Amino acid sequence: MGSLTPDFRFGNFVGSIVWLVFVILALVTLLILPIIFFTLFYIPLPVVDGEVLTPYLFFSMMVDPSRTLPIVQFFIHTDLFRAAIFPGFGFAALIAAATIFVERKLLAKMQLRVGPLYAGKVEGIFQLLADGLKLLTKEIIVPSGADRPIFWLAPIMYVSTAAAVVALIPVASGWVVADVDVGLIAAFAILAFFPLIALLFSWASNSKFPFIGGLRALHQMIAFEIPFFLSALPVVIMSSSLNLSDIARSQNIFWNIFILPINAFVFFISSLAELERIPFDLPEAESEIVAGWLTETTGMMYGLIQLGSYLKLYALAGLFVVLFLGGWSGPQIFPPELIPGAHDSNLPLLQMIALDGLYNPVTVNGIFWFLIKIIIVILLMLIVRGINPRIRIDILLHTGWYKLIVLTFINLFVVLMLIYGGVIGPGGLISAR
Amino acid sequence: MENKDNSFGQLIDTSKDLDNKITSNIIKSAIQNFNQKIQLVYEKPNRSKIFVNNESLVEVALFLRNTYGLDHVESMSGTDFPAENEIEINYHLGSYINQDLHPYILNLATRVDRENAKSNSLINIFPSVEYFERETYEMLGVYFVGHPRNEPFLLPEDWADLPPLRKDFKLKGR
Amino acid sequence: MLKDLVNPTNVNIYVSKLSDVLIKAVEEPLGYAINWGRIYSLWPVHLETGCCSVEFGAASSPRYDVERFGMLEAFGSLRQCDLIVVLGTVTRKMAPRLRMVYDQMPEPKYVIAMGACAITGGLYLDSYNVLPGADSVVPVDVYVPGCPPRPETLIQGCFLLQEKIKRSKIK
Amino acid sequence: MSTLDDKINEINRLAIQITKDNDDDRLMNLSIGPQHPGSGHFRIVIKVDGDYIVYADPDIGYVHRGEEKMSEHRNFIQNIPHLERPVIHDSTNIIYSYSLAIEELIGINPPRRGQFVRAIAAELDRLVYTTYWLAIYGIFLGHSTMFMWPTGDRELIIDLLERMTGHRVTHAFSVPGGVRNDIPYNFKEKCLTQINYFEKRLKEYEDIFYNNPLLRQRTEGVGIMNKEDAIKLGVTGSVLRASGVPYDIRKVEPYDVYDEIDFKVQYMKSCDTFARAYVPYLDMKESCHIIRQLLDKMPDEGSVREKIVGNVKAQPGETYRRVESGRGALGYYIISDGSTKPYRLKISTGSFRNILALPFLLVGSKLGDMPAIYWALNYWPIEADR
Repeated sequence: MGSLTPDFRFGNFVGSIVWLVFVILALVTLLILPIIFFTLFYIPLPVVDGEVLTPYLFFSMMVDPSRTLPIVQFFIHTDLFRAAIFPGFGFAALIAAATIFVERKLLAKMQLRVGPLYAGKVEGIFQLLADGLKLLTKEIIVPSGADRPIFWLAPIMYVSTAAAVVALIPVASGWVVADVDVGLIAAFAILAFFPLIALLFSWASNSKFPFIGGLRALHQMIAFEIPFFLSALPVVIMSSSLNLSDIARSQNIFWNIFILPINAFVFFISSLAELERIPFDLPEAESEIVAGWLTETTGMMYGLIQLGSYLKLYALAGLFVVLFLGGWSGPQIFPPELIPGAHDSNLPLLQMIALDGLYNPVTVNGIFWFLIKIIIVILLMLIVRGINPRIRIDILLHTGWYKLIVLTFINLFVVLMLIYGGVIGPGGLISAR
Repeated sequence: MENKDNSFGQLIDTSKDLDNKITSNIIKSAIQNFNQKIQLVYEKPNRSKIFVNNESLVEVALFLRNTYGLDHVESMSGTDFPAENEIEINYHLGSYINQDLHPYILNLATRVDRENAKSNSLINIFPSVEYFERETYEMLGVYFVGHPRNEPFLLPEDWADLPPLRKDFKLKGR
Repeated sequence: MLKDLVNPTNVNIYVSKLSDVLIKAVEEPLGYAINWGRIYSLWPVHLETGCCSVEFGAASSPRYDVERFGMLEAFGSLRQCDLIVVLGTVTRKMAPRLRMVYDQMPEPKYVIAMGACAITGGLYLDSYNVLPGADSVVPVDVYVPGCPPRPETLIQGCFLLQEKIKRSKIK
Repeated sequence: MSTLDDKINEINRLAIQITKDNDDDRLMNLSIGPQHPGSGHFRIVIKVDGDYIVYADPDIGYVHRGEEKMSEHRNFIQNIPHLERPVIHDSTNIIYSYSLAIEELIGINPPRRGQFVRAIAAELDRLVYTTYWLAIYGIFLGHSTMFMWPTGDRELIIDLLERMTGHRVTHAFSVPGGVRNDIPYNFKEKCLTQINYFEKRLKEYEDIFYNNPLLRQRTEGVGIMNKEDAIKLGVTGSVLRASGVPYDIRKVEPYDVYDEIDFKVQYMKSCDTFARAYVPYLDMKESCHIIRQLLDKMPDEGSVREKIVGNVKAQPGETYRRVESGRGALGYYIISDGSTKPYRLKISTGSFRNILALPFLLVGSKLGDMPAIYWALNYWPIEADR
């Protein structure tokens, strides 16, 4: 256990932080600043707008809104920002973290409990942070006989694959990391990687229960991938595009769920199966095969895989919204300007507060409606966990192969009839284009 | 063996009449069928105990099952009697098939030698006796001939002491 | 003068002093933060050794709800757990398994001995198959007395363990 | 579907083969337990061929504490606390049959009011046990809400018992000669309120759990043990009644005041896992009904205990008494040599008899059915190990 410190107080914690800040300040003033200034003597400074960019000028530029807002605007339109922060990884990870917390709280409320309460003063909102900190510092055990490279790589692969799916989801018009023309196919193709990673990891960990879990994941994938594709097929026929942004745009008159309710249901069920959530969490079925393919994961490996699976949850919910709930479409409720008249005024501070030039009402509106819809879909996915038991593998396969595929075909034929009848589709009576 | 005076088999409640005639019929017919081999020890309402020679244990059990439908074993235990150098084995037989015998339990007792404890297994007659016999094997060291698995069950796999329910196995501090 | 100060030995000393200062500066806040994370995230192993498991189950029932403190009930694999609650009697058949489970868990790991049987053997002091306490098999951090302990007592034991983790240094 | 005898032979053949280390490479050996979320305090060694279980062998004894040997060294009253430990959440019932046996050996009869109080405590304990069982069944099938709801409602009944006896679970309430103390003031009204509330909740359990189509799919037609097999294997309690044998010791051999109570023996004829999971639920309903009658018919005053001296001597002889516990018949076979301690005490528990059915049900079923079949056997490992 190590030696005991005399006492633990919050004051000590603050004191240690103050000490850290003091050390950093001392280092900066004594070492880093002199080094910077010595180097500045010898390096020629760049010229911006006819002036030499001295450190002083740099800082003065940072507080001038007419200069900073374009920089920010330029920055948020870079690919790096999109991939790392807003419609990409950071945003999705934030939603994933919120989902984990909401799931625990929601389940607790359904079960007449309170759920996490004491980590973080308000309703345990820092529970996830506590779990993360603990998992970061846990020992990582590699089983003997494990295939080490794959064993170490698989969690990282899992997260990055999940992030790749996230990159395809358009959040608002033009706000998507990768706006590819075959977005739907790409999403399905990348989603099919997850069971393979599960199987690889379970094979690499050289243990029996993970192996059974990995095989189950593969079975589940094969049974549910086909209804998954087929349920999205009528959507493609109706919008005559595979681009996810185009699919979302084509629904501005009516949402696809009104014409394809059965397919939406099948898609929902299949995405639950893809996500390995109750009632389809067979690869991780605790009472049967310990923790399934996660049995040998330790510490942050487990944390990464959990993060990846919740990223996947966000991505599939986003796919559902884009395919069936009209993406970001919704009534315009945001005003044209945050503060009316800010654009024409000469006050830089007012422009700064009103985010002039940065604020786009259509985009913000789209993001708002997208978020509302995705939260509803995620909550639906969470509630299923509270009221259902786990099902058995053969029932699951039977459901996938026999029932869901047939259901998708029913709705497909309805859509084809409507299209040949000239009711919907390109050039139909009610059509987006 | 069967002529021995059994001090533990006295009648406790002799005043009551037997409310169920079938039970006394069982005893009577069993004794008629296997004269000299079966000995009635006591007969109480809904309970009775018969003592059987170890050699004829299997045929008596078979007779009881086939004739009266005593089809399962409620309990089975062994008792160590170091003074008489014998181990008594009791099968408590009950019936699910025969409605009239539902409350009735027949204690089928037999005795084996303590040094060379070996008895015939009843597993082919009552499959429900399997775990009870395994338990008796390790707890009292009675080997059951015909039982497929005479091996440790409740005790640790590396148990190397005396069987614990024998009277000469002493607990610490007792 | 300068040459005396700047020789390889002295530079080594300066660098190590500097790193000491840095480590001291970083270690404490990080240590507090990690300890805080550990005390609110104790996941117990599903290993039932005796009859106190009933009260352990009751401790995660809606009335007591140990998830308030970040403890998860019925967790899957022992590889992700930090806590063994020895739920009662440790028999001679269970003792090697208990040790095996303890050895397989990743560091840091803690042990709570719950119930009189896990502390001293309890009622089964003279039994031939019961060990006199779990501490002969695994190192125990907190003892929770009672036969069986009420769920409140178990929660208090968890508080004691949290107190102990708070005061321990990060390796 | 092979017959039971074939199965027995097959399992025994495989058992011998496995002990000889004649392993088949096609099969995978799995050890479920003792550290496994789907096992309690015991281990099942299973062999799977793909998803099908071809061999199962329960390995029990992880909580074997030698109660039978220990009780030979304690007198009849001292034996009560440690004999109730095997099933601490059904502790009145396991002491009930011990009390009956000792009463027969000593030759006393508890007063009438004491018999009623004892029966009330036993029925409340049956509710406590069965709700816990149901909770674990929920978590075994991945239904976490079904774990939380029964454990939450269980606390209310535990509150009643705590008011009555003084401890949450290990009451040591029933003693030879009656019960330890009288019921507290205003107990009757409280109990009736609680039972009324509990019956409402039972309806909700049925809605969320038993009527769930996924649960029906998982349990119906799984692990079929027909009437003949059940009788042959000598199972007891809810497992037997789910196979269509209406055998309840409270009915067939009424002890204390159960012959004055009007109740039905709950049984089902579908013989599958769903029936085994549903019969304890029906039992809970029936128990509520019984408690109402017991409260109604209980004499208002009178003593509850016939006092016996602490070191009472029994008459030499032997007895076998049994009661219907939450898991089935629970019998005590006690031999007394006339001293103050039992010469030999044997506990025949329902769990020990029901676990025999586990290999026969598991062999041929799927790995995913393992938790459903296992816990529907109404098995409590500590009671089997003693």
